[in-house]
Amino acid sequence: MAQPDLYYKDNNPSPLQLVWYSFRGRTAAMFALWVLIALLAVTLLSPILIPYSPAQQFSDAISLPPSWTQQGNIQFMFGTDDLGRDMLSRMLIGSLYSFALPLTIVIVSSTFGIFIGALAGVDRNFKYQLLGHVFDRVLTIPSFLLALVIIAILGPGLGNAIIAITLSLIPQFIYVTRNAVHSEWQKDYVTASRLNGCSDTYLMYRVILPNITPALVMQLTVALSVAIMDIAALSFLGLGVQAPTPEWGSMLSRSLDEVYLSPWSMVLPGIALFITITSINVVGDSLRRSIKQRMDN
Amino acid sequence: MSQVLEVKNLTKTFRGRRDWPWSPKSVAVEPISFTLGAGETLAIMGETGSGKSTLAKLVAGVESASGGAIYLNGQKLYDNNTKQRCQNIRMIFQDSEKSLNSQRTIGQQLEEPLLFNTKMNPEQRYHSVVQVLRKVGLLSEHYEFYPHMLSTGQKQRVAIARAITLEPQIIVADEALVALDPSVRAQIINLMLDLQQEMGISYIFVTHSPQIVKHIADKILILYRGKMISFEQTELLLNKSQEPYVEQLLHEHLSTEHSNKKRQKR
Amino acid sequence: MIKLRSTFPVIVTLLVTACGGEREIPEPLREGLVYCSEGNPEGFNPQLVTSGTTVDATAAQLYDRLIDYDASSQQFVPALATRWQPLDEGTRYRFYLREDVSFHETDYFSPSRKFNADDVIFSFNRWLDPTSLYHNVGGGDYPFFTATGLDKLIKRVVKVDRYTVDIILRNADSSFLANLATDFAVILSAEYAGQLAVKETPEQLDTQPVGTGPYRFRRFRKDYFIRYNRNPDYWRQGPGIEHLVYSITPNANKRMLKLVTGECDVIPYPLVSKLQSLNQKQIKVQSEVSPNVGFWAFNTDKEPFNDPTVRQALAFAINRQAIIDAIYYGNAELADSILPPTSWAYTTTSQQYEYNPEKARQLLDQAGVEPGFKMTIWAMPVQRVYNPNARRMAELMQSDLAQVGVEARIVSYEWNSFRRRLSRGEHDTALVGWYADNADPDNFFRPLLSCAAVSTGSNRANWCHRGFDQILVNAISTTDTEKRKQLYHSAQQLLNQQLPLLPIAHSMRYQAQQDYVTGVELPPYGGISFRKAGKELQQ
Amino acid sequence: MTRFLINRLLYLVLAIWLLTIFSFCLNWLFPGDVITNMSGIRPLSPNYDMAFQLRGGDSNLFIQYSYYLQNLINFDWGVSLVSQKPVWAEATRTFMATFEILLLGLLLALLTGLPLGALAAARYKSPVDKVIISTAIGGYSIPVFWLAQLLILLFAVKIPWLPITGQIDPLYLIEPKTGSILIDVMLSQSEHKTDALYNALAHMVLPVVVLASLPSMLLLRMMRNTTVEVMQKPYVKAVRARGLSPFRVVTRHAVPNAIQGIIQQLTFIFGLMLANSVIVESIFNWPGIGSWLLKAIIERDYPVIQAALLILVATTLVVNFIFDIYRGWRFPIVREERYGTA
Repeated sequence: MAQPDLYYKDNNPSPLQLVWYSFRGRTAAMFALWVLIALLAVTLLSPILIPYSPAQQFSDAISLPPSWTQQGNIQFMFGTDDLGRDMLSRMLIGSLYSFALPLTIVIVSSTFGIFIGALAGVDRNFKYQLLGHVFDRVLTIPSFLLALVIIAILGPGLGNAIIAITLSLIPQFIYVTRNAVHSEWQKDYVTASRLNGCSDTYLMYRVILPNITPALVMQLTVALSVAIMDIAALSFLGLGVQAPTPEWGSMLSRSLDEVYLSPWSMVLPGIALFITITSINVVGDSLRRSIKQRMDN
Repeated sequence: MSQVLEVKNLTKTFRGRRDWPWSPKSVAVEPISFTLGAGETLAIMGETGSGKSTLAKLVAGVESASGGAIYLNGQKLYDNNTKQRCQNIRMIFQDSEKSLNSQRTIGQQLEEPLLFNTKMNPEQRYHSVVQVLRKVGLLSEHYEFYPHMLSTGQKQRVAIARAITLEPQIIVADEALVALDPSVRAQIINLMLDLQQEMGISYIFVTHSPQIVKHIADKILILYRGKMISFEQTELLLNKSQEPYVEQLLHEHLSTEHSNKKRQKR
Repeated sequence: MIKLRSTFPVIVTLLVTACGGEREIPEPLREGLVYCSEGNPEGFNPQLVTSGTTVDATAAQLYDRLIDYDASSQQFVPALATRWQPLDEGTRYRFYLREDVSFHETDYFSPSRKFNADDVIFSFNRWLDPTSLYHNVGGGDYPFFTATGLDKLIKRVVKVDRYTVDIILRNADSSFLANLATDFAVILSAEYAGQLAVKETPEQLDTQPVGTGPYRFRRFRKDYFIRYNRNPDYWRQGPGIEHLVYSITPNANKRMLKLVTGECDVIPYPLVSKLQSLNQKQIKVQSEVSPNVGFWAFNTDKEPFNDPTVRQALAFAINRQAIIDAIYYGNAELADSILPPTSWAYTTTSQQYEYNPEKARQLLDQAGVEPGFKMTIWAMPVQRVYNPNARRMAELMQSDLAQVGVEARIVSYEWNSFRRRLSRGEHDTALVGWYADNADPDNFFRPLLSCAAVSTGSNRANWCHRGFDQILVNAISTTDTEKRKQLYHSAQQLLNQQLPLLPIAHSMRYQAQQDYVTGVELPPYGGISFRKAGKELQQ
Repeated sequence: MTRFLINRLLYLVLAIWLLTIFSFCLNWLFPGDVITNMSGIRPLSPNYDMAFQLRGGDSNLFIQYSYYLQNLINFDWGVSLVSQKPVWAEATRTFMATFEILLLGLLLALLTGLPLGALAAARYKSPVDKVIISTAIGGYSIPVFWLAQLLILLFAVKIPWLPITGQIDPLYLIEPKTGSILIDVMLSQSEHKTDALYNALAHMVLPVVVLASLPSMLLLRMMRNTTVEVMQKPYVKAVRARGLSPFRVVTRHAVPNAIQGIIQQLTFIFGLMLANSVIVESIFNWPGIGSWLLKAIIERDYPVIQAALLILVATTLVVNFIFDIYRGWRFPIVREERYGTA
């Protein structure tokens, strides 16, 4: 080789990688991320992990405190509820409804939302503009209210709550994607690629998408914490997951009945929700800061 | 000499965003006709808002014309036929920084035109890109680089590399040199002139720097509020034009630069 | 910033004074009493309902009856009638009415005359006479009277003179006086009804009530409160408080918390074991033995619940002892008949439905009910003495049923919609219960299981059995206690075998109150009476 | 500005018009009789025929819609299926009750969030800042219903200081005229106004605190971030070098800069609070529009569901419009921004 190898090939991190390096440098963020990964693992494995069926009632162990207290029994690590059901099993199965379900909802709604948003971002017809403006107005309605509107029409129930939350999250994704695509579309690099003769799909997925990924990931974390909160809130209000199903929100709602006899029945699902949502928020927040840091440099 | 490019009565009208549907459309470019021969350099000049950028974009195919036609080697160009246009007319943007996709490597971006306009296999594409990179004075290692790792001058070279990848007949450069500092600018101009000699490319420069125009342009086209007021050989225009607007355009830059220096000295 | 700094202390002082423990109790709070009731009343006329929440809210507070039942002496005592006598071998009762009793004076009605025979005639004809003007106002259903057969029993009500009324019966009936002393046989104002009829707003009679009782109606806001104030012209010893407020709190635990925070003076159906664990010294708990039964009714109109085998199978599937432990905290007795053991007509039954999932499954197979069969359990949303938490009970049963391959879904609505839908027979099975209105065992059978009660909607099993009805009719038309006992025993055996409903528990009745509250009575056969209520606050 | 105002107003009217169409369509989406869904009068009621006439039951959809709009504008919103009481009267009362705690909650959020955010920024990267900012992230993640329950547990069972349900002790005999309890107390003829007022305030503490918690954390974070950004600016550094205390810098330079962002956030925050008010009201038995809607959903009381949804959504739209206009008026750049994108 005539030319000296001045640069190391391995040392060519892409901007997305740079964001990740910056993210990786944040202790709290990484901790939260690991919490989420652990949570996901536990959630997926919960059907195997549970010591008992969440519906099984131990009539000789009603309202038993968690194992680390004086009266606790190691047989029931998190204690039992007022019907003698194992709290640990209920919490584990609850994670399917409170964590895995929102995750699925977010994935589904983001797929729809990003797809529609990308279409809307490219098209610049007058009617889209008008729709866009009306849409902006609709977006000022928080997703929880939208979900309530849909529940009000469909009636309470788990299936309807899932539909309601999915539908209520889609507009946010459409909005974010549309705006991101729209603003990217104006930029010279897109024009340049267009003049290169790139097809529309190539433009969308290879040219624009990498540039709006950070915005979309941010929106995903926001949507996930919103979805978790919404499904818990709906269940808490009795509009979502129905009573004996162990969802954290519905467990919380009935725990008020037990609060003097078994405070842990209120504390445990609450803490689980709190940790989940905090982790997601910390990850989202750190991500935003990493992206911002990247932009500033 | 045969004409590579022939522009006939090209027009562009806009509807401003702030206007109501019933307000009259504003005209950006009034019917303009001109021709360009192979290996020639045309400079388009005019004050800010005179429509010179729009004209360049119309020719390059960034925007579609409201009326008129463009002929390339006597063949009419259609808006929907991007392939035909992009193989023959390429564009260099005002800001090389913004015209490069920050999320993709230089190589990937330079491959794009090859991907869509040729039938090369990946290996051929790679070699072709490396060749072009060398041509504009960059290294093959730059293939793996992301734009943020390059200097401004290097980015401009990448932009040029992209323009010449398909060996076009015409390159439209929209104020492509403004953002560069003088030494780099000189390098780039020399590079472009070298390429012109080597490949026989015709240039359309949109600029308001009379120095560059004098240095490189064969013909000058002057626009005033969307109207073409003159289209002449450079020497002719420089020597005999008496029109104050043209006069001002061709000498303004010098004088403003001059006065700027004065101000800075104080 | 300076502005912000100065507003902070202001807010803090506001908060502190707002909570301020040291303040003297303001007059309105000393003179009033808050009862945290568990649900909305359906209306303000107990004639139209059987629901306990409505009775609790209205019967003893707004109205009087001709006679009252005194539980301590186990006798009927005079109320609006000063004395009465049976004539014509018990087919005619003559009531001598009390003079100088006035109806409520409220902002929507001023009585121009005192209570007299016309009011009695009007009140009885409202439910008795289908041709009377008011009969169809409010739907024309008088479930208690239909279910007890009182509307069939009474032939006519005749005014003898201004203060004497005769009630003529078709035949002698041993439960007649007991039914008259119930919360449902209230006396309304004929004059008020007349005025409303002229104004063409007759339905106001049941929403803006006028009676002769110790309290006057003032305001009702659905889901929030009912306000009463003292009737200053009450004809007997009235309450010691000026205002009585029903603060509507459906959630049992919120009710407990409100008792602890002092927002409630009296609450019904406290969760006793929990209250003890709270160890609040200023809270007193009253308990009463109470004639009630909580049960699981099968809608016998629907497949496959029309099959007694299926009903028995489901009965075997339920672990009722676990329910007693977990839901009633042991403060109830496992029921094997719908009659409580304290009743003189009670008998132990031949077939005990002990918890036996294998047998249940076996019976289900026998009846052709496939595993994976889906059904609904309707759990009432409010707490009643016979069932402190129906929804939770339903959850327990749901898992029991899952053991035998039956998938149960729990259904619940707001109390009044719930009752409405039950009456329409939308349920497969329902967790409800019954609270005796009088001492007669008949009160457990006819309102719950007679054919007549199907149409009035108090027979939640929609069960109509001619043989059973005949036993009840025979039992009611004799006064020979021994013979009645035999008849009721056979009725219980029949029920035990047919099982249109599965009795679950006979519960104690509890009530908790602040220790300064006095005179709140829990009549054994009635709702709750604030007639003698008062407060003894140390000042 | 005029054009901006007209433009915004047009979009608002358009959105509300679409909302009425949506609400009108709900009558068909709900099960049962359409006229009953609209008016709350059951088919068997003697008034049904009149309601049928008044709502154009036998004419085509467009005429029915015009009747519907007319009734809407005349505040004839039908009666509740459950209580048979006029919906509009109850709607205004519940709305006022909600609005009352919303406003107080917003005020509380501003009064706590902004100073704390400024404080954190002034002590940027100090322990104080870290404590405040981690509390904010944590506080932002607490589900409101859990927070409410914890507070109930604390104030009901451990230290019984505060009442946990309702607007006021019902023994004060305050009639719900406007729905806003403070106004109602003022309007009442009660001899114990001061006591009643204190009592009402005590009842408000818990709902308002719970409602304010989330927006307060949001405002805190946003105030801190904006302020820190401003503090990094060269001119602010210069001012600080001259010896101006961080506190003064914050009040003089950071706060004015942060206001635009805060107003933009307020739209979002208001919507968030409105949504949370549904939960808060149902926990604290606050007779607001949220708990009203919730009960109606559970009882399937269609006229009420419609009215509550209409009001909730229209409120967010109108509030958004107001903040938008204010921003457009106060910060002209906003008006350009909106047109700027092609």
